[in-house]
Amino acid sequence: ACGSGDPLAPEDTGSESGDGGAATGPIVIGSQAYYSNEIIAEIYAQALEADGFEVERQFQIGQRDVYMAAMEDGSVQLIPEYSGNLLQFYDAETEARSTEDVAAALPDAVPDGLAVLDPADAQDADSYNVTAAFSEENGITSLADLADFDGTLTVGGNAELESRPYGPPGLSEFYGVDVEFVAIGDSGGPLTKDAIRDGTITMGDIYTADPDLATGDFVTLEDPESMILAQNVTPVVAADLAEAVTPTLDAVNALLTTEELIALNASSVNDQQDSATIATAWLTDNGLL
Amino acid sequence: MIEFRGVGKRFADGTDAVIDFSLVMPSHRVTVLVGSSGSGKTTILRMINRMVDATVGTVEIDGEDVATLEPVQLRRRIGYVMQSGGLLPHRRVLDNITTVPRLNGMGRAEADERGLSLMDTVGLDRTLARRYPHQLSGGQQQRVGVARGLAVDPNILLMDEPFGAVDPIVRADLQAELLRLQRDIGKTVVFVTHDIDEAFLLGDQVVILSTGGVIAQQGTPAEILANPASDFVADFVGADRGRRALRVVEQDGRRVVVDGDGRAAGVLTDDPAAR
Amino acid sequence: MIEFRGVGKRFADGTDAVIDFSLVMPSHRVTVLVGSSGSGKTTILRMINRMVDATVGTVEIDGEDVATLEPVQLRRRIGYVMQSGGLLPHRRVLDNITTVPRLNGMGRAEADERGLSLMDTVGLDRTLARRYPHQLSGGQQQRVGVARGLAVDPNILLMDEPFGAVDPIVRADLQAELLRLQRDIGKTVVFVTHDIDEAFLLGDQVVILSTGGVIAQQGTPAEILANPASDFVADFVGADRGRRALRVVEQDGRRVVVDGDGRAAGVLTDDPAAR
Amino acid sequence: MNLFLDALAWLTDPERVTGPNPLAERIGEHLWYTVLALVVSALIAVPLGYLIGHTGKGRQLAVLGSGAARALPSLGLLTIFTLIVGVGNAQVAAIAVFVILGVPSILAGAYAGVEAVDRSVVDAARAMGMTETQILFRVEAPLGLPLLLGGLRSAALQIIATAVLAAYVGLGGLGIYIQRGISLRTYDEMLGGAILIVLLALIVDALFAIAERVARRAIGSAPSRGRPRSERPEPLSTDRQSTLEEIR
Amino acid sequence: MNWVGANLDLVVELTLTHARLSIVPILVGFVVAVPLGVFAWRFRWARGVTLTVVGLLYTIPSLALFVLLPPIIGISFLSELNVTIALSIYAVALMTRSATEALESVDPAVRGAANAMGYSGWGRFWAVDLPLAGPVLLAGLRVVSVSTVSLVTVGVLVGSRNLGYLFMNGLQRGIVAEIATGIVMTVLIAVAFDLLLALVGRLAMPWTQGAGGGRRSRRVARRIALTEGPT
Ligand SMILES: Nc1ncnc2c1ncn2[C@@H]1O[C@H](COP(=O)(O)OP(=O)(O)OP(=O)(O)O)[C@@H](O)[C@H]1O
Ligand SMILES: Nc1ncnc2c1ncn2[C@@H]1O[C@H](COP(=O)(O)OP(=O)(O)OP(=O)(O)O)[C@@H](O)[C@H]1O
Ligand SMILES: [Mg+2]
Ligand SMILES: [Mg+2]
Repeated sequence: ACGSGDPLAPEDTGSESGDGGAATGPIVIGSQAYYSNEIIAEIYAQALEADGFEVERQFQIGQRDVYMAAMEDGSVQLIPEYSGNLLQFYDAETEARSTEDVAAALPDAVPDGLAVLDPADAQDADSYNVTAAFSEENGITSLADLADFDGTLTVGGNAELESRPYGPPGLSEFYGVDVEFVAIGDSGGPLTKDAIRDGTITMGDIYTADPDLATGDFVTLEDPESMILAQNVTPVVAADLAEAVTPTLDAVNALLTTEELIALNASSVNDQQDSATIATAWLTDNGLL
Repeated sequence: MIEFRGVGKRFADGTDAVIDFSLVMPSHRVTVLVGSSGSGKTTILRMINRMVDATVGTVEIDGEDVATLEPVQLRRRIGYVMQSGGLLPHRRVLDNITTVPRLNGMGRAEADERGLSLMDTVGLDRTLARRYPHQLSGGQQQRVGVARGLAVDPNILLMDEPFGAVDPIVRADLQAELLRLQRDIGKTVVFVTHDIDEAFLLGDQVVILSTGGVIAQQGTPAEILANPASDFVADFVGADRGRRALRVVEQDGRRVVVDGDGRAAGVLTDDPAAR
Repeated sequence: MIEFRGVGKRFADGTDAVIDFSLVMPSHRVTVLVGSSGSGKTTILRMINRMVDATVGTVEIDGEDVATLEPVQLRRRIGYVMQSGGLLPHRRVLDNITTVPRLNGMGRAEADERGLSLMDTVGLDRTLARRYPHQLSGGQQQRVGVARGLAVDPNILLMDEPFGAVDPIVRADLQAELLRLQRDIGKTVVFVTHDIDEAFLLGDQVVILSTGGVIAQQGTPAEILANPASDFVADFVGADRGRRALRVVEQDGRRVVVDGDGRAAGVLTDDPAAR
Repeated sequence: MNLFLDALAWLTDPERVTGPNPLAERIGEHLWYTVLALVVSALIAVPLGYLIGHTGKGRQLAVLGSGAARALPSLGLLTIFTLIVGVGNAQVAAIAVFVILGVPSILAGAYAGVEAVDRSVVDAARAMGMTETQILFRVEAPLGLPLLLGGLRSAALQIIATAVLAAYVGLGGLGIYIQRGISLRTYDEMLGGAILIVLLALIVDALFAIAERVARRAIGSAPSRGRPRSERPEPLSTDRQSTLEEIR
Repeated sequence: MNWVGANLDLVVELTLTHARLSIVPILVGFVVAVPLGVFAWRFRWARGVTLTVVGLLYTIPSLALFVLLPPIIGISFLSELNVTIALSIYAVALMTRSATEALESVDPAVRGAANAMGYSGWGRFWAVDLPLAGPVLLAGLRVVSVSTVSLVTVGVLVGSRNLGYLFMNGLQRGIVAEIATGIVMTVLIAVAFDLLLALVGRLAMPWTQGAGGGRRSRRVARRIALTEGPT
């Protein structure tokens, strides 16, 4: 299932996404290089398999820029996405912020040949987190409070955050806060959390469905200006497949809430289960298998 | 018969290894080229099988100019024994010996048969046939080298200090073996050494070279000893430093021959058959 | 005087290089150890400066057991000349010669002065002092080796085939030079070679060794030639292979001495002063 | 080609001086990790290599150990070390990884250098009454210097190329451009970063090449002529005689 | 360590994939580099250029190469070819130098002897030069093999699925055992390949075995040391 063609000229040359529709060849499901995203992708994959589809897993592709290129050139046909970031990826100027607004804006934003299905309840948004101690000491509970903080603010996150609209540029634009940036490449994982704890960075970008946020070690700063968009889990799919997979994926998404997502993540991080096991268990528990 | 006519060799780096060399090397005889290091012995030898091509002059084998012969073919019919043995370390003894016959297209069975009989000829035990060269002693390796040189039954055998690397006792053995062999097979041998004793022992004709391949003297050993043509030759054969200016003294009732330095050189006997 | 008493050496791998060796090497004389490869010559030599330690027996220098002496100090007062020269390639000639005096704490100026005068002694042009060893000819390198051996003005000079690597003419020169030098300085020299001619030329005392450092015969050259103690010795000195069983034939009006093989060995003269 | 033009444009953009991720800072970090790791590696490998080369013992072990060290994936080591020591000490973890990377080459250079010294020269030095330390430092070390420098050189090149990974644990360096380039699919940035790393490697390589040449000259190195006749290659009209100098 | 037990299938699958991904670059490296090495060795004028170019290739960080290759040669980012080609380039870069060194290690006296026996051109190359270059070639190939197996892991950063997956996944989830497993399995593959190559060498070069066979000439030994050292 290797697509060919120049990735810089993302016209559709992939044979799998050709006119034949769902019946020809397996559906290639991708995932971000992020364990939680992989779990969702695995759930989609198993649900589709249960409904008789043939699927091929192409997980841990990387970040949005890479896997969306793969979606566009047809080498990947389905991937779980996060609605707000996806919208902003194609429309950096968007005004939409709420789950509904984002969902409404998305279909027009994505390129031709791709379709977005209905979002799940579950959100997994970027969020800025500081230690509880820091929050208390400086009376900071919101991004808006940062403007009054005198001292250097250091933000840590994946390298690409530095250029995102909700990264340092957004903090400056929405809250008038200038920050230093440190790239830590574990997607809000243990290194980022460690760095917040030991003061290497003041605040770190951790996804809201991270089970560790429930431990109380961290305070997630509020975002009164809605700089960060709603990030509902939303399947993106090759347009010609959309109709075929919608029933299956809608059924999954209907049950996928943020709490469920946190629980899934916890199974992975705390119980060290692999995504296939987690997905099977969840689908079984929810009567989808 | 090998004939050099006004042969010279200048190497690419400008070294004039051989300047103007003319010599006839008679068939079925041993011609020894002797001279000190760098005198051009090896260069002259290698012009015969075109490992080196003369810059001027001609080298003829039985009247044929070697320059007109295809080098690879030429080499395959001339035996060449090198100082360091030059055995192929990755081939077994027998395969080393039969390399050239095999290159010439001889079948394996026939070549092996010939190789084994050559091992007998040079005094190597047949059980060594499956060994690799590094599993042999220095003297055995030299014998393999000689066997290989003889493998195509060449008319001409070139030997470049073939016994230089072995110790004196083994060396004496190999020399004796070569003399015996030559009595039987009577090849045209060109032998290079820088040991004058070896030259006198083996050579029918001895050619003493000075730098640039200049012939200081040529002749039989006795001729050279009796009449050194120059101080250089006298010096080289040791005549005027006293080593070969001998006289007789009595010691313990035997007549010991001593040289000019008073050192003992041998014992005088009247029996010509003494061995 | 150096005295070996019942000395044996077994190497770590179990080789018995020397089995039971006893010998007195008189002071101010040249003792030559001669024997074929592997007979233990080098091992015996190196026991004197403790490069090898005896497994049994004692080695004494002027009555002092070397085992009681500190090796590093011992070596710094014994000259050692090696076959391959063993010069330090990254040091200039003069620095090579003065290494040991400098190690012993001599000042640079004094050491250099001494080094230059040693270069005269061994017949090396002083202009070569700033060269690196690889910029010298083989013979020159050997001379540097000898100069280095003499640098601390040692009473004892150990020489392990010091002239093995050079060609015969240079070798003869070096031998003559050594004889001259020894007349002047009269060191206690232990000289190792496997060339019986060299042994007879240089040795006041010649010791012929067979495998395991067993003494086959010892004595002056003339004694050994006149009365070889065994077939082995006779074989080694060439007496019974005819090389030293000489007789006289006439050639071109001169009396040429020929050996048992009919090869010319020298020219007979009646004048004892012939050189 | 127009990729390269983009990269050049990116490299020469004033943003590279004034904007986030200034070049000077990232190059500085990259060099710092390289130098630090190289020094630590050398402190470990050179004494060890000299010991192995001088005594002739432990060579087999060194070869095995080097092979194993080379098999260790740097990325895995970096992540596990950082997890263990914490991101606050990521520098320690990164340096440890680079040291593991650098030690085998330097070790091999050190012992090969000592071993390449003609045994008869060492023997002569000992016979002259040099102590073992004197032999090591006055004879073996200087004569083995060119090969040691060769080892240091390849260690440095490997560390420079691998220090790219430092960016994944928050240490910056030139890898940051590549990492960002991958995530954002900004080729100019990625290629620009890669070009910088290659340039850095070339400069370091050239410096070591010069050092090696100087070292060779200082020890008066030349194909030794003092060897016994039997070891001297036959003069061959058709073949060149190779020396190490020609290859390096 | 319960992680390993629970994820045995995954580990096995990744290990097999990893081994498969490593093999092609190693083979390509050998097959391409030997002719290049011969070329550089045979023609003096070509040597400087060839060795400089391959040296330059080796300084490009692997990560950058993984990402730059697709647009340059026009393949998909997700194609397995991406990592395969990039690692093949490294293997060639490493191996070319080794191949040149290997041919240099052949004793000129032996080569001269072969000429004198009447070997010519390619005949001599196949019968004498190449087999005698074997020990150094093998040493080079073993280094290439080990470093390729190790470098494959970096591919995970561009979406290649191999043991490196365990590093990034383990990092995100904070599972040390997962990362450790990845490291151990990578080393095991490298060791297995190395043993295999050593065995092949033994079979293909019987003359290097047995009494005295281990005694390599100084020429060969030094070049093996060089090959084993600077990778
Ligand atoms: N391929 C070559 N290129 C340049 N010079 C050469 C070459 N081969 C030999 N020479 C030089 O030519 C001269 C004669 O060399 P040759 O090898 O014939 O001497 P030789 O008498 O055989 O010496 P030896 O006794 O040392 O073997 C020497 O000065 C040597 O350095
Ligand atoms: N370090 C060692 N370890 C093991 N065996 C050794 C060692 N040195 C020498 N031998 C062995 O001891 C014996 C005597 O060696 P030695 O070097 O003394 O002989 P030699 O008479 O000097 O020979 P050559 O004329 O070849 O120099 C030989 O069998 C040799 O292989
Ligand atoms: Mg010669
Ligand atoms: Mg000896």
